[in-house]
Amino acid sequence: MGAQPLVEGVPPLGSPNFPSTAPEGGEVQVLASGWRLAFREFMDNRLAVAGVVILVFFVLFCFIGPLLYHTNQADTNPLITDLSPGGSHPLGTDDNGFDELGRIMAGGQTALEIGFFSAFIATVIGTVYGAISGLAGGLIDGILMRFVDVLLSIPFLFIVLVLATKYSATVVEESLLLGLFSWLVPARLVRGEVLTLRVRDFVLAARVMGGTRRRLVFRHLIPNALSVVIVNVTFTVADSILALAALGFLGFGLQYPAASWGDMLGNAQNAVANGQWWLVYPVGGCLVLVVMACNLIGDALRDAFDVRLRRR
Amino acid sequence: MIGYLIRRLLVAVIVTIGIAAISFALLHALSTSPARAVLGLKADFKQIADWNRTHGYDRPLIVQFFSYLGNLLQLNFGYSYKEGQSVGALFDENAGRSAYLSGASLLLALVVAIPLGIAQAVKRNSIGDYAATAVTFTLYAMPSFFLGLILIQLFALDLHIFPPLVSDNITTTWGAITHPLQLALPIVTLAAITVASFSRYMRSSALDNLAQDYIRLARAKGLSQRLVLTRHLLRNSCLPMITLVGLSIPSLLAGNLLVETLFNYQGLGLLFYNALGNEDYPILLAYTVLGGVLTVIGNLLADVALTVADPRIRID
Amino acid sequence: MSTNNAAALEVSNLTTHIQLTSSVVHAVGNVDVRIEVGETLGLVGESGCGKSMLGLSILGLLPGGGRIIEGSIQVSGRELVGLSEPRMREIRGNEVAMIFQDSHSSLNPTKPIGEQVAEPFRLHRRASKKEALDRALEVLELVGLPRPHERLGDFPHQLSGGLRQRVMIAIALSCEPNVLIADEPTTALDVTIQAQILSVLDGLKERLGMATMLVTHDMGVVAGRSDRVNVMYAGRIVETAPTERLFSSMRHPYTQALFGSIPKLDQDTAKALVTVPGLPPDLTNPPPGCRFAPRCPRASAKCIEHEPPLTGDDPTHLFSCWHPVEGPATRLADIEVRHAPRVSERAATNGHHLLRIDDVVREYPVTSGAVLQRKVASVKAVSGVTLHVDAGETLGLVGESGCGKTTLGKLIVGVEKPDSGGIELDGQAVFALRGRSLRRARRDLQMMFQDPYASLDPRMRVHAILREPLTIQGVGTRREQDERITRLLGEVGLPLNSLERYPHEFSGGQRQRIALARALMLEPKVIVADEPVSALDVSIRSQVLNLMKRLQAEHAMASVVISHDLAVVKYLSDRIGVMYLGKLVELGSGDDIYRRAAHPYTDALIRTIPLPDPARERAKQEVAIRGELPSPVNPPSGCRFRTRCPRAQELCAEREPPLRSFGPGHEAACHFPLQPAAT
Amino acid sequence: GAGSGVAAGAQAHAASIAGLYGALPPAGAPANGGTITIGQITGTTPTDIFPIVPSSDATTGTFTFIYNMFLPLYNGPNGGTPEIDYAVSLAGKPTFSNGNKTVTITMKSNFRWSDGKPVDANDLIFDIDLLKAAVKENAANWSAYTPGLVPDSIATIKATGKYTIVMTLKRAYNPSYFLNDQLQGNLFPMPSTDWNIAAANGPHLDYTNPANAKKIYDYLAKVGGQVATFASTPLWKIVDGPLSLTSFSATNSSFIQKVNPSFSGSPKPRFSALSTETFTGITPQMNALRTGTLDIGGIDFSQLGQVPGLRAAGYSVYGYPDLGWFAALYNFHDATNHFASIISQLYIRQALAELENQPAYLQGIFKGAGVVAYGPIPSVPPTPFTPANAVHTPYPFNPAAAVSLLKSHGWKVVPNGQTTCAKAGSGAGECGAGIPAGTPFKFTWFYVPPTQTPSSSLESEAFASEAKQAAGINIELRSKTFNFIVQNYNDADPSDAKYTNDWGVVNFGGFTGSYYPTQSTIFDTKGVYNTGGYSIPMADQLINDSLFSPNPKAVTNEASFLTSNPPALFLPQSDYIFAVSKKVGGSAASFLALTQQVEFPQYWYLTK
Ligand SMILES: Nc1ncnc2c1ncn2[C@@H]1O[C@H](COP(=O)(O)OP(=O)(O)OP(=O)(O)O)[C@@H](O)[C@H]1O
Ligand SMILES: Nc1ncnc2c1ncn2[C@@H]1O[C@H](COP(=O)(O)OP(=O)(O)OP(=O)(O)O)[C@@H](O)[C@H]1O
Ligand SMILES: [Mg+2]
Ligand SMILES: [Mg+2]
Repeated sequence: MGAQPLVEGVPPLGSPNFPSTAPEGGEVQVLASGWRLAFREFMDNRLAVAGVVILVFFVLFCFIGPLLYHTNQADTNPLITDLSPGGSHPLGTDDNGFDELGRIMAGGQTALEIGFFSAFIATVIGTVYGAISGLAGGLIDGILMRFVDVLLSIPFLFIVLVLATKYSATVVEESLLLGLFSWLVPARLVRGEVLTLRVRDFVLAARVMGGTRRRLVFRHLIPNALSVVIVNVTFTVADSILALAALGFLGFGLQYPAASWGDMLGNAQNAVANGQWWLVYPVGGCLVLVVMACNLIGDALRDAFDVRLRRR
Repeated sequence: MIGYLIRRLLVAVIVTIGIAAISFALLHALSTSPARAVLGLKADFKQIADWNRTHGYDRPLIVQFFSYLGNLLQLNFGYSYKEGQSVGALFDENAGRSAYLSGASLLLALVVAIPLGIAQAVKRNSIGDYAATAVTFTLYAMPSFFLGLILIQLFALDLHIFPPLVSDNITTTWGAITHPLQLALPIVTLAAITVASFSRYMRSSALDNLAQDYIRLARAKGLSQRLVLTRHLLRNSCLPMITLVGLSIPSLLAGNLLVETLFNYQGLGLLFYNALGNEDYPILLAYTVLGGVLTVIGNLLADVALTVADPRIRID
Repeated sequence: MSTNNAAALEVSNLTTHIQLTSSVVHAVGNVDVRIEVGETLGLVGESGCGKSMLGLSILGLLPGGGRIIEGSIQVSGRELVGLSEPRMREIRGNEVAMIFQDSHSSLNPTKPIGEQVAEPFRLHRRASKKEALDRALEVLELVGLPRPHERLGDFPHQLSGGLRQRVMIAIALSCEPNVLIADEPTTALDVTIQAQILSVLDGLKERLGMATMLVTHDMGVVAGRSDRVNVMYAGRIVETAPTERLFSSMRHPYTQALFGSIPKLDQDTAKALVTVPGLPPDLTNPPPGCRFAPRCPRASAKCIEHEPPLTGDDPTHLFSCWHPVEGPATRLADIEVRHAPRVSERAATNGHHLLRIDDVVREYPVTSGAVLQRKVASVKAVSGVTLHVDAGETLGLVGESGCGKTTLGKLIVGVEKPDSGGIELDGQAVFALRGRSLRRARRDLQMMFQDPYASLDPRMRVHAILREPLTIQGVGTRREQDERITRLLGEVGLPLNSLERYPHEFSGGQRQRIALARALMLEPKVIVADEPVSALDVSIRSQVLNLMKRLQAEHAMASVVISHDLAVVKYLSDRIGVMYLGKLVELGSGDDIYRRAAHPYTDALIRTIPLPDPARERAKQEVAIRGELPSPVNPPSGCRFRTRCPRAQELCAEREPPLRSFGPGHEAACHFPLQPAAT
Repeated sequence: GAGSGVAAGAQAHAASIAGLYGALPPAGAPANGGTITIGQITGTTPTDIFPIVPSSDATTGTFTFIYNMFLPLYNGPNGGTPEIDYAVSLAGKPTFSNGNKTVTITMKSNFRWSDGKPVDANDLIFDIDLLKAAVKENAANWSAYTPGLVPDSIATIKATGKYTIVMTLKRAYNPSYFLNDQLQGNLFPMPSTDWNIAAANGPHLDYTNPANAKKIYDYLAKVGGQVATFASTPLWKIVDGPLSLTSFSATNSSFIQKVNPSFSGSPKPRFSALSTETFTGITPQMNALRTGTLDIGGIDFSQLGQVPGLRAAGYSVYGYPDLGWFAALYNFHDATNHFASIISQLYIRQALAELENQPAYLQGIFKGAGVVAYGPIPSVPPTPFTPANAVHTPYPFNPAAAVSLLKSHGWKVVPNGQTTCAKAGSGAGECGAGIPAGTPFKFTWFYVPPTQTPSSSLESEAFASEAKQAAGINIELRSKTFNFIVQNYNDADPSDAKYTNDWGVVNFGGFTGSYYPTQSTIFDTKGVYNTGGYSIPMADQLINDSLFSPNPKAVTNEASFLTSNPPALFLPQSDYIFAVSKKVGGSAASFLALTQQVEFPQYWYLTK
């Protein structure tokens, strides 16, 4: 490259007449890859790490726990109802005679399943809907978004509650119910993201090269909108588990023999008053911890993705 | 401004009709008529069919919807046979107390969350910030009824500081206002959850603004920290809160539902809850629509307020 | 330096660190600065070298984790280091004031400007609201805000960038400080506005007699405005000298490189620019010896081990270097062209034009409405531009921000559709094409974007980024594609291991190299480079400019270079078009434009560009151009420039001037040109 | 029967009443004046004040509310015993003559309306005339109405004296049935000279003219349903009961009834007002009790854990079952998996009953607050009609017996798996008619959501667990509200193509009947409540006898048959549990009557 000796006799570095292994553009700093950088940023956030630890713990606790700690969670036993903690029931038994510790594991399974499944449904619908709306633009976008406005204006809990009076018996039903009413936020997010990404230079660059619409969507827009979606998934999981708890409390939870943490809290009022703390605080604590963990993770992920895109 | 308002109102009306349509369709799918509620268990299907015919419940769905819409326009929300009152009258009786509960808790939440969020942003990454973050995240993760339950157990049943429930003598809004002790726990319960989310937003909004040069400029002018925060940071960081408050109406209504049930507080939420158990569809439908309308109005007001509060938002 | 009476500002041996979670940024190291009363000190240096931190240290406004480690700061003899916060507050805004770089975020968006200007006065002078507002009016008038009475109640967003910067200055001045720290006060502004702001600052200094520290990365800005210049590099002052002296006989190689890397208007375009290889050091872990040593062509083992002290024979001219240079670089290299003939040899291709742009118009609708988007007005981005580009030729486009350069560029490569008018490539109308043939045609038209960070997909590795054009166009087998990728990567000077990396792992210059490689991948006939170096630091900028110049020649392609910087355009181009508010106002060779400008706008543009030449800068008398760019939604009738034109007459408002010839290939659109039109 | 000798005895032997949970409140020393507070739960609050209560308003709350102000012709119960207490009734025991077709009722002459007018024969005739007008208009206008019965069954009614009424019936009825079911509880003499108007301040009309009766009824029913004007309508101030309404909150239905100073019954109430406060659920009510702000309140069995705390806070807690039944009804029409054919087999219902561990339910779910019940009449409270098998079940809990019963009828029993029919056919040792080989023994079971009735879900779940574990019977539990069941299976025309009838069992709670426990309308083939379609000619015959034969044991025979050929899986009869503050005293019988869902506030007082 062009810099000639500035002073006779001392060749400039990197010039063709000064053989050097370094290319003229300079070496590339060996930084971490994109995801890894986000990962590192994420791991720097201690609260987030705590969130992951909590979540992993509960996944193990709920799904592996029952393999180690066997309890009968299918058959009620009226003869051992409402036992206080001790002996073979470390957390006592509930009003059905189920071992409470085992119940917390079983209830956690369904709570997590429903949380993730409904978040998955919401995310898939929301992403597709938002992407279509953002890409189509104009009148279609206007109509699609007004529809989202309408649904978003109907208080979520009301409509879910009303429907739950009929459909809330199984894990699948409940997930569908929650999922079908939580896709609005991701739809808006994705649309917004697509709208901004659409005019970003790298998308223009792909158009300049003659890239097809499909390519723009699948190679550029969706991968770049993904971080927004992923962050939203964690929040949706948390919200779904909370909504599940509200449904359970109001008496529209899952059907025996399935139970979720929300349903277990349905009778919390009485249990607390009766002094049966073991039926309330352990499961309530688990629920709060898992929801909190999801929120912490989501928060940290958002920061981490932000950083990665910001860092230059 | 007038033109803008008219346009926004027009959109709001369209959205409202959409809300009514969707709610109507959903609820109609669950229950086609209140005949059973009126006629009792002994009635047979023939009597039910007769009743439906005489009361127009056998008409095509779309016709029923438009007559419903027509009634809505005359502020006729239908009649609850279970409660023996018109839904409008029920709303009349309960709306004030619910509004007070929501309003007071919202106000309390704002009064706590705004300074808290700013303090957290200013003292970012301090022990206090971490502690507040931990508390807000915990509260945010807590179902409101669970929090209420803990508060009742602790402050009412164990410590006897507050009554565990709102006395049913409080039948007027004024009564609710004049008995702050009675409503302390429900208001705090609702507010605590709201504080959790508001203060997170407030914190990040304040952080964004703190990073702006105008804050540095304010310091460079020689303003003290207090003046920088009150004169410059406060208003700018609060702007997003306006939208947030507008958007929080659905969750406030949901919170009301849970808290009213928990604390024996007669209000719209409780009305809705009882209607759920009774499958009193006119009330369910009307409240869902009302909730939607309130949300629309809330968002509209928030937008208008924002245009007033934020000079950058210009209206042609 | 042994004056008895205290200097307005005296900083000695100041070291400032910023503590991060796991590392420490050595932002400012052992810095000495002295500004006499009434003096202007220029502080130049590249981005990240600690200029702002120095200013903030003086005000005691360091960011979180920032701390003054040692040293002293005296304002009019009063020590500031260690002063209590309440005492410090009395200094800020009162004795020492600061103007920040970004006028957009530096004003409180929700407070009327009058109040903001009045605030320091109320605070420090305990003035009543009324008095303070009167004072605000006074200073706003002083900084040349037009009709300040009417504007007191305006909010910042209602003002243009230039006016906002004036407000910022007014705020700084309201208490008549002894010391003014102007941190890049004009960086975000157009040259025309920059000239206005700088002259406001100049005037004020004279009137108020304050000491000014003018921080900038632009050597041209300090040349005419400062008495002394300090050059900063990686947290150190590496050279300090009176302005003339520095420009004529700098001693530090860094100063020399900085000076040599700026393209100048009178530059020999056949010569390469001076470059500084590599990147400035990471200040969390600065090199132990001379901080410039890793990039210095003269570095010896001593430089790497021992830090040179800031000394010099002449007490007014100090530098820190073991192997000082003597004045500017004298022998500049030629542009190296490896395979292809030189640009100038091919410039005279006869026959048809490669690219023809015929009276294109592009207007962006301004819509309103939530569902039905009604068009309420339109932004006249490009209004009837006619141009042509010949094979192998480089056409430059200059103009102020918002004049439609980017839009025109996008029209050329076909990502925007013209509302009317046509674009022909090789005689084929681009927008008549559909589907496959359109895709095929795109191969010949490529673009490089302004922001190197935004133009590369952050989720793709460089390999995928470079391969994408080939995949889309279905060019070559995988092997051939890989071959071409490696070859071009070499040509743009990037190591092979870049292929596996993501864009964010590169520096700005490197990213622009990737973007260039990508644009070249399809061997286009025309490449449009939109502000290819605006976002880059000076030393990196010259690397990219040299590279572009070389590759243009090597690949024998035509290019359109867009920039707001006339010097950059002139350096790269054979012909230059000057745009104003969507119109092409003048077109001609570099010399036509620079030496024989016919349009008053071109002339003004040339005269506002700050030159790194103290003598010529000082000689400039008045601001060459008044006012600001009108709104492109409602452009002025007739000649669009007339509102700011010193020569404007009634005719200009009535009739739009046509392009007239002023010599071979030289055209301008003006009723009252600076030279007679050729007949 | 609080005032009678029985009540005094009950008090003395409160602790020894069979089936009583806890201990009744002590009598205490009466003081004068003061307000007694009592709780009610939202959703069961009064919605009507006019004694002819339409179906849509027929809740316990409405009746309690009305009973306190308007005395029924025949009032009850007698302490915990479900029978008429003539001491608190407006008439003495009626006489039946003319082959049980003529009924002569003699009203007491000492009762007065609060405006001083006597409560006389015309007031009862007024009631009957309005009833006729009401049911003629719409059967749903009177919740107690069953077509063909009162008032349709009354051919003529005549006042033969100021206080004597003679009714002739269209056919002969079982006197016990007519008295305890048709007359008791449903007939309210009403102020015939004050209420015989068809508009506010309108003219007094001759109600014996059916057209006028209709006008009067329409007006009174309309005004009576308007919650907001309960306390302000002058009509309702004319009462003959111990209390009259002073305020009623349209908002939360809390109300205050003050003592009627001219109450002509005895004893005269000593306190001055009864305040009924509304709670949104059992927990707030319990919290009010625990913090001492409520004097009397109901308790759910799920709250029994708090009883010690309540006792410590100065409450007496007691419970007693009422005369009714809880059961999971079988659906004899559900064709899914041939359930209709399966459940028609008596041995199947016997096996199911043997899988139900009632003692365990009582202990684990009801914590002892309930009694066993194997048929439509529970073991407690005692009635003159209780059959022997109400106390000693023919099918006691015995899973092994149930399994061998199934096996002996050709079922392949797979405990914890799926039992299937192995031998089809209707002969001995075969599953039964209409059950093909391989038919799995499985069915759906609806129950009321736990928020509405917690015991319903716990019992259902316990039974399903036992059935699966012991006998491989698979029960798919579904929580559905009662409304859902009604709307989905009763609202539609069974002949409609879209009609479905696919539930196997529904456990929605139970029925509380009259003091004459016939299951007419419930288990007779044509009964309006016979949701499951139980149809056995023998049962129909016995039910018919209960109504029309003069045999005083008819209803006992009916109950005995329904116990041994069960139309449903009968579940334990849970107690109605109350907490009464030590601040409130009264007769033991009046507190026992609370468990039968009737208030006798005149017996209560605040203690010194
Ligand atoms: N808030 C901060 N926290 C940590 N490090 C910072 C912070 N601000 C600046 N730095 C670091 O301090 C060093 C000096 O920054 P400074 O802003 O003074 O540079 P500058 O010369 O003003 O650059 P520019 O021309 O980009 O404004 C840089 O390495 C920068 O990364
Ligand atoms: N997509 C768009 N929608 C609406 N207006 C636009 C759009 N793109 C550009 N404009 C407007 O068109 C005018 C010309 O814009 P353009 O980007 O071409 O200017 P430019 O000369 O490149 O400016 P700069 O130097 O700031 O990049 C500007 O006023 C701009 O605001
Ligand atoms: Mg800076
Ligand atoms: Mg541009």
